[in-house]
Amino acid sequence: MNWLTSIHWNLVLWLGGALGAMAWGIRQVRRNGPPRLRRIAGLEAVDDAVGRATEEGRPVLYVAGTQDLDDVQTVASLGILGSVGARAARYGCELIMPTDRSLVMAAGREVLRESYTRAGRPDDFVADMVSYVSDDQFGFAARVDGLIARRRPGAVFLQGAFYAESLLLAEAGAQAGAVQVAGTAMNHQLPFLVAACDHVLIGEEFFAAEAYLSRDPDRLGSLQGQDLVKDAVIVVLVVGACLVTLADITSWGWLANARDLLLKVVQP
Amino acid sequence: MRRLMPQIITTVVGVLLVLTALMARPEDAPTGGRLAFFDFIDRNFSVWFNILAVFAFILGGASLMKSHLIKIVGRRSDWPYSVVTLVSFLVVLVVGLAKLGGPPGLTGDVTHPEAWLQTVFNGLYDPLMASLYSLLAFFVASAAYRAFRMRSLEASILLGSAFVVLLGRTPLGTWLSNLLPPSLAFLRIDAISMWIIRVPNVAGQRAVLMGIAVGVVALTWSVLTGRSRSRGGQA
Amino acid sequence: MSTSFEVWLAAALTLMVLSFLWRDNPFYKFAEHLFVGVSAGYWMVLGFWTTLWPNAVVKLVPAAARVTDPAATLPDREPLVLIPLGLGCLMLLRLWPRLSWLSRWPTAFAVGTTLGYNLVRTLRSDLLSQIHAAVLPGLLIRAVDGSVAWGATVNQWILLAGTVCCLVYFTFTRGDRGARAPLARAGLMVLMVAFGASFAYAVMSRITQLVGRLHFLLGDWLGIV
Amino acid sequence: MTDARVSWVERLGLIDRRWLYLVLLISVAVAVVVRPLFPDTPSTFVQPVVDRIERLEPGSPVLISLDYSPAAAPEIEPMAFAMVRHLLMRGAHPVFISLFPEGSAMFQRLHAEVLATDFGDLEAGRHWTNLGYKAGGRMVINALRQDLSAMYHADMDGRPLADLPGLADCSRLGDFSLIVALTSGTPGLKEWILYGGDPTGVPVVGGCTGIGTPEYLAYFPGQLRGLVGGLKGASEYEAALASLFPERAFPRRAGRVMGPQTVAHVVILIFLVLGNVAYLRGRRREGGGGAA
Repeated sequence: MNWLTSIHWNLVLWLGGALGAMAWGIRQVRRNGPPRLRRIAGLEAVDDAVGRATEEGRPVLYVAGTQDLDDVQTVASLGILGSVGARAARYGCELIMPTDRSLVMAAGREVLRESYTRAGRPDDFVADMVSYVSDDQFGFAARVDGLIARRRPGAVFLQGAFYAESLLLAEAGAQAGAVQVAGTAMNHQLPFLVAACDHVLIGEEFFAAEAYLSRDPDRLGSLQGQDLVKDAVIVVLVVGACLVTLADITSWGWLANARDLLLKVVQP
Repeated sequence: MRRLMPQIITTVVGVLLVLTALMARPEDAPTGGRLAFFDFIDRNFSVWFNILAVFAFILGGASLMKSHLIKIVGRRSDWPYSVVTLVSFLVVLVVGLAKLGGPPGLTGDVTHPEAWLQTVFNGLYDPLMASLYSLLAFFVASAAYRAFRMRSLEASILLGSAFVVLLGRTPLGTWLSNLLPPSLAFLRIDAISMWIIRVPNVAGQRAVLMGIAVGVVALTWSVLTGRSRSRGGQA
Repeated sequence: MSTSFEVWLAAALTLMVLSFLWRDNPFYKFAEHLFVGVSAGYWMVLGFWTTLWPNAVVKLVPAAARVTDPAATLPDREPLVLIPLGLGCLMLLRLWPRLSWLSRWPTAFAVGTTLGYNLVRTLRSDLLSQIHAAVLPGLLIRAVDGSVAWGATVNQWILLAGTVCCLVYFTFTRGDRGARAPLARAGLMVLMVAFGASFAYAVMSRITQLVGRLHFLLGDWLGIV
Repeated sequence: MTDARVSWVERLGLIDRRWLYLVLLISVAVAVVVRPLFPDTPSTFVQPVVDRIERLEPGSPVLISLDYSPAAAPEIEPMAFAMVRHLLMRGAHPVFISLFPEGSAMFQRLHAEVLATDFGDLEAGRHWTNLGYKAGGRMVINALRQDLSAMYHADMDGRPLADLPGLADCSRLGDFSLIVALTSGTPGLKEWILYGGDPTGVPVVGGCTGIGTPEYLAYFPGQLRGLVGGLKGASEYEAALASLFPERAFPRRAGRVMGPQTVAHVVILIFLVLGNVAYLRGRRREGGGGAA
């Protein structure tokens, strides 16, 4: 049958392997509880930053990116907002959250109401903590900059999808002397944020942070499965490079065969 | 029904296309028999998607009108600017859909050099977009001065690498490097900047790409199996 | 100095946008809102005439081809385009809250198509190809005289080691003790060097855009250059 | 004495950002007016593009995707113009399409400055073809891979594909000799690699903004055969073209911009250094350089 020969077998192998690894990870977490997680410095900084702002009697400012709710990064950011809000509530620290989309404003209020309730301080929650500023990109940034200059927050969180406005926001925070914790998966903005902020959740760390905080077993399990795939990639890279090199400088036939087999497995 | 049907559509379409990509070899001569079905899917789904993409533009325009109309009617703050958005949107729409200017009637290309839409492009769209982006050069300059700090080892490495590449990719870097004696040629700033781009940069970018690829597999699986909305394990 | 209306209009708008550098002001806001309206209209018009008309309307009603080109040969009718057209109409229902649930169907189709095409392509091009590109002979021989090119060889291994370290940095569920910690740390440093390069290239792009605008103002408009 | 200097440094740190804007603006404007021209040579990533186009057989169809918007035009247009000039000088047949709505307008500029000016004797449809913009991004590439006529029925002047002599042997993506993706974002070069080059085996070369360059280099040289990155890349390409065809004396747009570009780089580097000097001094004074 010609259709059997026309299957990309190595792709099937990788795809099946990856899916299997994730299924295994999820089962593992459901059975044995969460895995040992690597500490993410940017995530641990959340606590310190809120604590420092409280000590100095300055507010905490949170920006959940500048995209709407249909962006995964905004959704991930709201997860992080929940834990920042819970800490602010526990310490009795004021939290300000300007938004540039009305939907994000509504969602932000819901998240904070829940965190304040869970922290046992439902009365401290005021809907006005979350405000709608403006839809336009630089207009939003300019007005948030004004807010930062006036209120001088002790901690600034820039978590979510940012475009060019990230620079304006981070600069204002740096000028105000705030501890800045950023997190984004926007590759183009990451370098600027790393240079201008104290801590940054880089790309995948940003998404993993949500799994860390939500403790959702499926998320953590999927994370564990993905790590297994990455380990496999590392092994293939190291073994592969050694194999290719050895096959090149020796004349052993079996080495050359092994190399050819490996290259076939990773043939794109 | 409201929840199930979209999930079924996503899953069926997604799984069929994954199978198609795994099985069909479209670069070979057109296949017959069992593979004809996959060829059909491969060919048509992307064309259909492209038609849907235009509806997304239409929807975007309509939601834009809706949200700005609400602002105008409710006399929200800055509502006069919403009038600007609304009017400019409608004017461009009429100019473009009626193909005003250029070849007679509805014939010819809408971007014909004499069509009014091209004037809209040259006089409005192009300068506005280019100017909005040129603001960023200023923002970078001021952030370079006031925010980009060597506050940690990581930030210092980043700024150091940026410094070398920024200098090395200009004639100034080449000129400075030419001052070095030949025995110190490995210190040439243009050579170092090239090395940064070719070695550590590629290593980093490659790892990021691989990581994202693994993430895509996880995301696709969770969406296609309908787990993406589940909380706490049970769908 | 230019005598073209288009150029004067463009120059005025450029100055309005640049006035933001002084502070947020009505001129800037006017320009930004104008841009939102113009770009939405522009994209919609082009989408209509370049994609919707030839690929949907003409395929459904072949005679429509004559509207844009009186001499066109009429193509065959393809009733199957009713499927995407129907889905497209459902998409527009999002504007009516009571029926907006139906707009999930076309979204579901779009999500399924994107993910379905994306999965295998990404696996191939971003995972397998990248592995393939990374697994290269670790001893490079010069073609000319058969000697070992030590510089290129060392770079090859640094590249591989850097990639591995970054991958270790991006694993989360293995704890942070043992041999992984220093590797992850090294990976973070490699990432920082890479980000430095991205940073520099992004700055370059921004500056080119600024130079382009100044070129327009000083050259096309004022005629100084 | 020390105190006076510290306060001077401190004052530097508090300077209003508008002064910084002004410094940048004036220095770049002066350089734009003076316009120095620097010599340039193709780098490791640009040379393969030049070589590949040099090796093309006359008449080879080359797909050129104009996926950029006015914001990126200052970077992409110089390289686009140089590459199209090179292709036409070598007798290749460029076929223009676009995945960006603005692509059609970008083609008009390319037509005005290159096709109509330098190659007025060449004929649309025979020596080059413009197919125009289609919505759908990567799915357009996917459709073209199957069949050009799935998305395009005629060129932008309304001639049916079958009547175009230049496209006689070209019915799908795999029939092209080369894909040239000129990119300022998504969809763009990455999509052309993933959906165009990888599945069909047609070599892909690219031109992109500075921002995209570091990321796309991960695909070089396997999946991406050459990359003209940012203004510097464009300037290198123009220099290569000038040495290949000295008799034509094509304009060097990017080369001319490298002067103002260099000035701006230096201004930003100075800002970076000054800002950090002020920061490090302030920190040393605060707590002996301890953790901050």
